[in-house]
Amino acid sequence: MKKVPLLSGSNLMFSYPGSRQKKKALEDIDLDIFAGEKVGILGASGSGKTTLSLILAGFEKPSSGLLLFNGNRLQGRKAYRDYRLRIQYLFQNPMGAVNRYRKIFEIVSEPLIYRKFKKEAIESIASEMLKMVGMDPLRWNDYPDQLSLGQIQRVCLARAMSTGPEILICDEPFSALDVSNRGKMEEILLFLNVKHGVTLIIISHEPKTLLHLCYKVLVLHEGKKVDLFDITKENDQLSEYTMKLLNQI
Amino acid sequence: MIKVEGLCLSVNKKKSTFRLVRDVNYSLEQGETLAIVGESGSGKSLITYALLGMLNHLEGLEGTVEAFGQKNILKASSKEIRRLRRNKIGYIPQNPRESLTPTLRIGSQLAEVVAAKTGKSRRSCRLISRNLLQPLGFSEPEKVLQMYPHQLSGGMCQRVAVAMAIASSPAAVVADEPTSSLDLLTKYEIIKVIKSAQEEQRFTLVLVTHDLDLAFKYCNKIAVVYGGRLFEMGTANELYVRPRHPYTRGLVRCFTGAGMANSGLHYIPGEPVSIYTQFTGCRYFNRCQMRLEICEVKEPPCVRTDGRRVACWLYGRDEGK
Amino acid sequence: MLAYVLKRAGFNLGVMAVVVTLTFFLMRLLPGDPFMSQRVNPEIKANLYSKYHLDQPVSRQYAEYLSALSRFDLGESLKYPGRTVNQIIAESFPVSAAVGSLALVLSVVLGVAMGVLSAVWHSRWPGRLILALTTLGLSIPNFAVGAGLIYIFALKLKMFPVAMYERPLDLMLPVLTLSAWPAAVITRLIRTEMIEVLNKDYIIAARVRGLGSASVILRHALPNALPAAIHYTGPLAAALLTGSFIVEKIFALPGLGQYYITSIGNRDYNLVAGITIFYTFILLVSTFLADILTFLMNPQCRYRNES
Amino acid sequence: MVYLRVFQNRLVLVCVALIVLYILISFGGTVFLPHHPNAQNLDQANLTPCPAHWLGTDYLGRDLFSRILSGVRISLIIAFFATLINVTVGFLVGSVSGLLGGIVDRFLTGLIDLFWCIPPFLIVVMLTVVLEPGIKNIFIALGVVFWVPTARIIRGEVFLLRNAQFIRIARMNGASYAQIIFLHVLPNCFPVLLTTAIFSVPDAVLAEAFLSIVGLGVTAPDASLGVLISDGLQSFRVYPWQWFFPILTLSMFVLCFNILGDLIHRSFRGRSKGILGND
Repeated sequence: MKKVPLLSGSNLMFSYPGSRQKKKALEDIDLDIFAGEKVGILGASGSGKTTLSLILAGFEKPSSGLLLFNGNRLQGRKAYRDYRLRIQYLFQNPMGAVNRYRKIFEIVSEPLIYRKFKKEAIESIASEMLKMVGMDPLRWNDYPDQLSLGQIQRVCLARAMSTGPEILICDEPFSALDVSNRGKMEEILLFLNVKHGVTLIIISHEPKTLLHLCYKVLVLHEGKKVDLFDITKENDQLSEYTMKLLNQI
Repeated sequence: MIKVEGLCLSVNKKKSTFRLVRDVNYSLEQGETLAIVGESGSGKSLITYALLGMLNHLEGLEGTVEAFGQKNILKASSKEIRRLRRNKIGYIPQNPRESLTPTLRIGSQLAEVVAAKTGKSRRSCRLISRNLLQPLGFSEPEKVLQMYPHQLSGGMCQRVAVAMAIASSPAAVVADEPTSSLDLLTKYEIIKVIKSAQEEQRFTLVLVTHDLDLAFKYCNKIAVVYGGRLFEMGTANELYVRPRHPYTRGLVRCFTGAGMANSGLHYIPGEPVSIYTQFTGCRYFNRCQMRLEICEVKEPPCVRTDGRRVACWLYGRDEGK
Repeated sequence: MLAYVLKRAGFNLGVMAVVVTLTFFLMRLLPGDPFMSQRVNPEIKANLYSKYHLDQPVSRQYAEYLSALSRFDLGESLKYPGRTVNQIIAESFPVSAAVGSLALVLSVVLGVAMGVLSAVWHSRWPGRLILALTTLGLSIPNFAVGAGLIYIFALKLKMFPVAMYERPLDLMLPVLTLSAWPAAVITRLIRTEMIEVLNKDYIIAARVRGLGSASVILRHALPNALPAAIHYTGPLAAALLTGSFIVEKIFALPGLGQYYITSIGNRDYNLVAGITIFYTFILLVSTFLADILTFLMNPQCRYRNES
Repeated sequence: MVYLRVFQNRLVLVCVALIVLYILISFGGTVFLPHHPNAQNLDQANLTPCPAHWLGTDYLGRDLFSRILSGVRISLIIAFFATLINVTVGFLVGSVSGLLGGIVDRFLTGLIDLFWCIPPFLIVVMLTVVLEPGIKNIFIALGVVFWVPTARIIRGEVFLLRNAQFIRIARMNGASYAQIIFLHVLPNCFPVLLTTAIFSVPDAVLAEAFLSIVGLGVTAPDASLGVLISDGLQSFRVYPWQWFFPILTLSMFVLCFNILGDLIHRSFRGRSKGILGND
């Protein structure tokens, strides 16, 4: 029996509304993601990798093409709304992803409030999540301005995980972080994947990070798919562009 | 050629004094390439700003920077500073697009800089600026000169900035994270452009970066900065093979650890300190795994051990007592 | 560019239509009528009404007013018989415009100069002094400035005439009065923007590249700090050119502003509507010009689609 | 946290203290005054300042000091309600327009742009004439004009916020518009709203003074500061104090608010970027 992909896109196209250029932001992207996988999307800026991630996260709808979740087509408001509740997104710039006027603990419990959880449940889940990402309980009542970028990124991760999502999409999760604690973030992400079975989609412009974390890597160049390869296997038919990228390491 | 001794910078804010840069010493010969490596908020940029005379208006600036025939840049008058900037030293900024004036055409900005640096008339500088752009990888320099910064990509803007920096064949070029806002491929292109200009003009290059890859690949000397202090300085090779300071060891392990597929992840526990915190002992104390008792109370001096400088009690114990 | 101009022109036409309609109907809503102060007998009053078509249905009056307006005819004044609104505007506008344009030039020159200086020295005493002066300027309304100037210079020191203006220099007091407030506003706008721009990477880079202070401040920084001030200058120009009621009253200038207020009191429908329309027209034109100027000054707008 | 920092500035404290003083004296002071603000005494018309009448009397022999105090009170009432209308309407229109986008936004921005292009004082003058001058109608007329720039600013802020990542995340997690407005938009717009409110008070006071001078002010026998100034201006060449003291009171009051607004605005904007700025 063939396994049904958790998330699958075929012939995805996207062009930004109102842009006069005829160039499409994305052209003909096919992608299958199975539950529990770690998928990387690699590309330079302007390659459409962020656009693709926004489409996968349901923020944008593809201009044409098919998006399947668990084998069901994503179409219409309701399907999208249900879908959005089962995924989470981690933005590149953690400072922009939190409201500066709310405390850490409030930020983490926010998605649960929207889902009308009970107060005790919210408190226990939020503190569990904050502990998981290694936040010192002394700092739970601090404001984001008082934390380092690395810490805020982990707060965002805690917020994302508080709802128990099936898919976690991370847009350049490490680029704002310092060298010395990138590793910590990577470790937490891998832990989530192994222990909670969260499917990870990681977007990056650095092949190093992706080769390190993911098994499957999609390479984008100017809105087109260049390669999709499994890094555990021998890959001798990679395109020139991919080789150029990988050789820079 | 460049000799920095006892560089300190402190700033008074809200009644307390923050020592942003502490006791930085280094020297460079003509044609060398120094990488100043550090994490965000470590004060690595400030160290190079001192070299450019950008901190001279601040009160809490101490030490001497002897370079380009100037006894002490930190005490130079603004006229002398301007002469240095025009003739001796080039600057490549961090955000290429934001470092060019948005309301002026590339050609007019470039010509103005060239005119200021060479002392020639604006008109003749138009030609010079075209010739400057040619070897930097522009296929149609004429067209670029007619454009505005927002019409160019980040990489192209950075090439223009490189052209401005090397216009007067400077003795040194300071590049402040020249690639941090660029893509992977563009990043290496820009570095190669800078390096080939260096080979041609033999200037000294000071490269501020947080990217160890660049530091190890393109530089022959590396200074590791943490919390406004120079923790370790030596040749790139030595630092890579035998890092001495615990922090350098951690960094090098982070660097070599990544890159191999699913190998053990390495990170240094704790958060990097900002220079805007106050210290008594060693700034790395909280995160250090090899700390001693003395580290908490007294800042380690910068000592020389086999050809490099290290600021750590593990090596400076004898002198400390 | 052309599309932008056309779009704006269309919008401005719409605004004009709304203003014409609003003033027309609001004036009819006013309590009282234009001839109530004259104790005339009903017959004469009826004659007057029919003379100015006020006895016709409002919709009819409106239609006639519009058709006259399309010929740039603003009608006849109800209060000053025999004089058309066009004539009144043609007489009084030059007075207001003369004082206003001098005040405009003065406030822009002063504002830009002080703004740049206070930004360049913003942490030293000259900068702080200018800032304090502008705060003061913003807090003292023009009727206070005008009355104070007259009291000191005209009444006590007798350096200027109180009402008669013969030499151009005599206009100094009203011009100063008019320009005090806008100069303070422009200074602040320029100062705020300029301080921001002076902290931008390209200014720091320009300095480190060895360019002189004059070039950095005037060539690289100032053009980037101007848009907010230009944006403000559009409506300002309209307000100054058409005259300020208060300043004209204090200095006894026979300008447009005076007519406006008295005509409201007199229920002189045609004159109120005419001046309102005239003023709105000038306002729209000057705002439009200011917008086009900002548009042209920003290369990111001009060359948006070419990169 | 941010809000407390504002009060560490001594000048802010001075301004706040002065404003509180204004309010206290104008609302409470009249009770203890020796003269009723509207009591006429033609024998004592146009007196210069003297011990019985600290600031002199006007052309009807009314005590200027008492009249100024009650004038401040009326001006304050007008300014307060005009500001209230301004802030509420401005915030609601701005945030709804910016957040909802689409057709609602088009309609509301069209409305804002239209109001923006009509000269504000024309609207105020026309409205006061049509509604007939009076305290209530003056602040209504001012409110009708003042909300426009506020709505414009708020819409601009909210439009940026709308695409802010934390709001996208909240939307993704199923937050309602009301939740977004009160949990995210309001705290983020509060600094702007507060500065707008503070600056709107002196604007309203000045606008009211303008209306009074034009002859559309508060109806007699009540007198706002504007009416006093207007009366004073009639005879300022002969009795300068009748003009000077009301204007001094008004200017001080406006100055307090302007300085306060400036300081608060600056403390929200934060310090200028780095230590390099001025070299």
